[in-house]
Amino acid sequence: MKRLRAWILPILVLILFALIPFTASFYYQQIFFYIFLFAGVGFAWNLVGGYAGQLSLGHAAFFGIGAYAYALLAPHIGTGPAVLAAAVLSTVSAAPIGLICFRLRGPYFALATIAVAQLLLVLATNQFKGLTQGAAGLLVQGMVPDPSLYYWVALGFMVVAFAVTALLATSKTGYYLMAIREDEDTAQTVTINTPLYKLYALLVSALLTGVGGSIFAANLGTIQPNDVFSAAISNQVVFLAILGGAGTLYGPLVGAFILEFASDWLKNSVANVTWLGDANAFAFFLYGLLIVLVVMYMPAGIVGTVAKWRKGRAAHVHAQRTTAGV
Amino acid sequence: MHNRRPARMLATLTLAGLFALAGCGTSGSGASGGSGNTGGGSAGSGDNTLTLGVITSITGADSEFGKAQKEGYEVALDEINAAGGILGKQVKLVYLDDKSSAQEAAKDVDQLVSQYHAQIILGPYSSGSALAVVKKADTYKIPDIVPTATAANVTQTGSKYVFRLCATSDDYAKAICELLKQQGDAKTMAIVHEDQNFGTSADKAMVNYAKQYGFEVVDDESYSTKDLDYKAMLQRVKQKHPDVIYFASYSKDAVALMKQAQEIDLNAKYFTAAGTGFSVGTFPQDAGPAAEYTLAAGQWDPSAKWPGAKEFYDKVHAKFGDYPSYHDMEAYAALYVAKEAIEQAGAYDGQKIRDALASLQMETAFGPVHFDSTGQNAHPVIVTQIQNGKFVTVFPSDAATGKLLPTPPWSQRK
Amino acid sequence: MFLQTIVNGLLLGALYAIVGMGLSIVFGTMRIVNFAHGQFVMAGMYITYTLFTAFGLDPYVSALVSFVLCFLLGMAVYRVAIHRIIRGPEMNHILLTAGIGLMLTNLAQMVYNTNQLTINLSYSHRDLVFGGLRINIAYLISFLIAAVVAALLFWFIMKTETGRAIRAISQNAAAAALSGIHVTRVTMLAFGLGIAVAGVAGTLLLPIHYVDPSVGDAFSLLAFIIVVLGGMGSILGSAIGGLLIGVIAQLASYYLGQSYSDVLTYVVFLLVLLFKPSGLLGRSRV
Amino acid sequence: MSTHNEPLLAFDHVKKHFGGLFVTNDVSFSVQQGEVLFIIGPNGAGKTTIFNLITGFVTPDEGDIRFEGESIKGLKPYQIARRGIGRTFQIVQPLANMSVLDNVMLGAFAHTSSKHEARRQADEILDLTGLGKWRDRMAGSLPLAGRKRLEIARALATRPKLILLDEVCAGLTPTEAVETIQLLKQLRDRGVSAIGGIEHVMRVVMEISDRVIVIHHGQKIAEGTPQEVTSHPDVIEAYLGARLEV
Amino acid sequence: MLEIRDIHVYYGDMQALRGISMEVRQGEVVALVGANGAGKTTTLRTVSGLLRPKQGEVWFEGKPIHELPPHQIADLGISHVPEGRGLFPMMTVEENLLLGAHLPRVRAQRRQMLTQEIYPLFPRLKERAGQLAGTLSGGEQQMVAIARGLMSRPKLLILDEPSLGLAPVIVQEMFNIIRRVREEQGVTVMIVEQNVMQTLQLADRAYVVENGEVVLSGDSRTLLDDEHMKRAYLGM
Repeated sequence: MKRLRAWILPILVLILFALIPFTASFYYQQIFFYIFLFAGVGFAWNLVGGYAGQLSLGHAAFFGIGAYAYALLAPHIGTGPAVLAAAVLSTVSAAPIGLICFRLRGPYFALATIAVAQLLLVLATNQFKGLTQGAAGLLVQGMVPDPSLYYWVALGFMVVAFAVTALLATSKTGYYLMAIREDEDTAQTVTINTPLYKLYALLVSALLTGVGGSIFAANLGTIQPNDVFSAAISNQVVFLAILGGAGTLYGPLVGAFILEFASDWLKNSVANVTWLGDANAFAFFLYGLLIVLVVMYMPAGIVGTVAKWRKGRAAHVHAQRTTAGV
Repeated sequence: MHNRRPARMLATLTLAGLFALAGCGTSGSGASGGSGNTGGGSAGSGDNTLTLGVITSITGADSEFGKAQKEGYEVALDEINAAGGILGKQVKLVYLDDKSSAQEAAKDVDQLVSQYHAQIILGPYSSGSALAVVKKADTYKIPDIVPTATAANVTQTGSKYVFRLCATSDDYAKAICELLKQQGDAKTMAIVHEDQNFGTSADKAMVNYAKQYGFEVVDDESYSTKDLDYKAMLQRVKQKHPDVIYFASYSKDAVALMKQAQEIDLNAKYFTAAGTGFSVGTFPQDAGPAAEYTLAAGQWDPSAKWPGAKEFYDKVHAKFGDYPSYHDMEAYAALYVAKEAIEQAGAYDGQKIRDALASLQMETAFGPVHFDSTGQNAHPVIVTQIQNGKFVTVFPSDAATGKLLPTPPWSQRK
Repeated sequence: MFLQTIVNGLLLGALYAIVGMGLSIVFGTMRIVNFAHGQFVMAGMYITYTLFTAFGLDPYVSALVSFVLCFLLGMAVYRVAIHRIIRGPEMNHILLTAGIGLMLTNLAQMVYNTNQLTINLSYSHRDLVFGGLRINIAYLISFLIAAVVAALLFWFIMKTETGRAIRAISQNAAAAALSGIHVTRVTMLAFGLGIAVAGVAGTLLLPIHYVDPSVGDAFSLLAFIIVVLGGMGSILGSAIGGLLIGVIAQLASYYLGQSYSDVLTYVVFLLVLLFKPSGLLGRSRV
Repeated sequence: MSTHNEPLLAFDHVKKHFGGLFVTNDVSFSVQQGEVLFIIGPNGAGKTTIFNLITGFVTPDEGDIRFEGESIKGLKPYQIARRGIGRTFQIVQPLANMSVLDNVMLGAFAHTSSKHEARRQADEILDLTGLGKWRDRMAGSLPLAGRKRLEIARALATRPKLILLDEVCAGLTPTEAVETIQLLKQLRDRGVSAIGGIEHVMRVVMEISDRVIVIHHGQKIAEGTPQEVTSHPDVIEAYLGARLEV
Repeated sequence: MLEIRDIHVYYGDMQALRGISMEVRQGEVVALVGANGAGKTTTLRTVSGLLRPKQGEVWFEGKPIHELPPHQIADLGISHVPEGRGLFPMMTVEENLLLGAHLPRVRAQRRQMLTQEIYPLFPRLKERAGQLAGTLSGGEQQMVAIARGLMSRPKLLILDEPSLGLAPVIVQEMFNIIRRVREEQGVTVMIVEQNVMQTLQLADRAYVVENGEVVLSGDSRTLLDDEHMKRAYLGM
């Protein structure tokens, strides 16, 4: 019974999402496309950053590898196999990256992940220009015949990413990852092979992120290193997950929703406020402020805070009952 | 636990307040009117106004050039409306900001089509954004007039809906090679380019043309405009003793490159460049004596022979106080091309406008406009040289306003 | 040419060093993971630019103004935001300061737009020649000022009572408080000092490099690289780390190509993190 | 698999030093199947290091550590845990943001991948350890005694053959300490061997220990039954100072 | 002199002290004994301002101090030598000692104090003045800690487990020093110790803390004979 109830909300939301293309303009479908896409990547990041507590600031590495793998291979091996290849390549690349970065903890881990993503950005721009065309950009073959179908591609991707993370997070693996986040030493004493599980989380995360990158590239139709390997991509994924609630099941979706709509609203309504100088800068200024405020006052994110409040209330009620009983 | 809640509420309030503030600002400026209003979903063609969509870089890394474009559009808009508009309707321009990013540019196309029922797109500024816009416009089957993006691949997507006004990085390279061939004393060449879209495209084009014209590329260097120092790279170039150096640079790096070339005494018979940083109005002042004798391929110059060129220059200067470059002019011309195409189509209809564009033949202050089968306008490229702090057109000979001066070694300059 | 490249590397490295030294105090000593360091460097650049264009103030004079303004800015940022989360997990330091960095970047963009701004000094592109070696005057001045700043910082941290208090807090904050040290105030002071040095770094950079709002991004990572390379908590280490990165960058640029300077910098950084996490002069992190 | 007469755990001439200072200086002892061994020694004497050496958080410089006849020297902590050595920490480290049930389920996952089964096992252990009433509370919100007990419960859930309890009674009231000892007795009856670490010679603890070793300055200074040890002159001198009235 | 009134202290959601009250009179040595984790250290940390009571008050010389930050409490004359010595390991012995007199009230005369009072009391520290504190032996480190605590000329010296991990001979020496300090400088001492026996011999009075509460208190001699004490802490 309780299990069934847990499914009601997600299914309702999913039905709602399925109805959107029939009511919203194509522009808003694209906005939802990005919400779904980045929520999906956010779910992927959440495995490593939220559940396992390893603050990766370099997920653009996998996003970019996925995007380029798809862009380069799709004309030769076809769309489906190219997505598969993107998934495989980003996963494979995550192995050495994980082996290097996971030897470090705390801020050193975060710095190492940034360095890796930056390294790939520089390499894709300069050293591997022959392959990537550098910043001149690659044209990317579409995934689906009609652009409006990308809405469904992204929705499907998000649902899969959610299913995978939810499945992992609520299973033994999820428990293990949370134990690693809370205390690695303790986790080891209960037989958890912490390096292996961290790597496992990263591999799954990279796989999903790589697929996300390939969908991004196909929808955009063209990519250059700065579009997919940039710190902006990494940061966006991290911030939306933290805003929504790192280590919560729905957090990344909530975060993606808020950020994308806020960005759209700011762009269209604030764009001509001349005294602000640069409206986009103002939008990003608010974005920065939002991050600061969330970290200071709501570090558990929106979903996490709501959950805490509810739990707090429940505990409170429970306490009252027990005292009354005594 | 309890004392945290007020703080949390305060945070929420602050945020809400800021958003509200932003909102107020919007309605304020919206009420004051102005051509840039994007508020609301006004129809593409109202009763007596025609709203056209422009994508450019209002913010972000390319905003300097976005601003130049906007000035060009505004001057054209004033002229067109004063002369009766398009198809008898007053024209309104909607500027959508691509935030200097391809992802946003693509979204802008969706927004223009969804909210403004756009049947033609003008813009964007950069080649990176242009590729995404072209891909997107193609799926909607509405034409896109590309005013400024020079990367070759913009017209190589196979789309039938892209029409590029400006010459390409290929044309730049070709013009420089032609000029060098005419001079006849250059054999080796080094290419130095910034590593983003513009520089990489220019590099690709020159590698290709240098081969065709029989110049040996002895060095090919890329750099980032974020680098602090270029001397090590220029030393590498110096060791190869090239006759020609071909730069593809933005503005501040162009200045730094020439000054540092002087510092390390890097000499070449020809310092040439793919426009842009070497063509902007402030380059001669910023680089000072180091700018002298540099040759830059460019699209347009106020001294151009086409009618309206000088007038445009003066109008922009009068209205905005800026010294317009070809970026302004290309935007200006783009709106005129759009006007001509819509009027020839006789209706605000994407397919008809596309067909009109495909067969268009017109004269503009930017020169004659006619698009080939790939959508490329055969715009002539000029080469200017800085002589005594001024841009002098030295190539082709029919457009030349002065003679090419040989470049003395640094040690023999004053 | 090899020698010239080394010299150029050292001159460039001095700039890196001063960028790193500020973070050495903030991160290396006070353990505040400040991802906005580069943005404070940017603030110093804009301050210098504004003073130069508005009042014609020579940048090497405005270094003092940068120092003071960035000092105040740093203390304010510490008091308002960082102070509240300093005892929290390092993840929060990173996110909070990244948010602050974003705010600073975009504040700059709102005020100055995205234009690349620079100043032209009559002497900034001249060289001195010492028997075949060419030394750019702007770089030389920066080098000397960086050396002076490093010496002053070293003296301040090692020999003054406040410096001692800063070290005491970094080694045992609770014991420092029990010794009568006003931990909040001294930490704020140390943070302000680190930011002030970042501001001076900005000033020294401006005659050499343009400023635009995004210029800070690159410096944040660079500063971390230098601090980790030099060793946590060692001002001297950061100075040497900066010089080393400068030399590596120049050698890579000269022998492999400009873009390899970044490649090598990141690779060296990853290698140091992996194989000598304590850095060159730092003690092991046990 | 084990050679006969081989004890469950053999701690064999182990030396470990940090920066010139020996924290474990040539210590040897062993634990037999079903035995409860207590290590006494003042805070800082090196008990925790011994626990860290056995559980793989610290690698010995010299000597060997064998479990069931096989050397476990150099194995990773989780590998050693899998062999059947559980532990609790001196400073209790429950995973604060996970519930009591979750904490114990973590241990149970060592033998099953089914959440359902893990929950069943965890409930069993929660009942055994008397933590059932706190099942859904966040581990971080328990009182000290509860957290200590939770650590034991979590370790038990991994079904250890040997459990190491660092400072098992520290911070507990005498009543709580007695309860904990009762728990230890129950474990011993189930065949789980234990090594406990305490600071003080506490009669209650002595009651259930089969053997006691005394560590001082990283060296073993006495070994024997509780009675033997507490009357050992070196122990009285070194550990309790001049006066000891047992 | 010092009065602790019914303080309740929490670490996050966890309550560590459940209403502790005690007092220290001028010139006394007062000991806090009890098991590890019972709340002794928490009590000391609350007195010196490192922790704040959620409920209850701490008064020192007629002033409430429970809302003051540690450095102000130190300025009032309370010097807390923390558990684990709390040295600055990468600084020299002399720097450590000088920082003990960081407060403006004593800073001016600190060099003089060092040579005239501290070094005579701890001659070994004079030999080690230039050495990094982290490289000293445990006993020497503890001496530095106590000496540093004295540098601020405290009225009340709080010592948290000064004998921790020290050899018996050194412990003896440590206790002698504490005795001398009390006699020669008239400093009031509040001490937490595991070494119950010796501590009770040193102290005038003692409080027994269990699970965040005071369960016994009184004259040291009386406590030594108390049955509960014998059972719980003396292994008898």
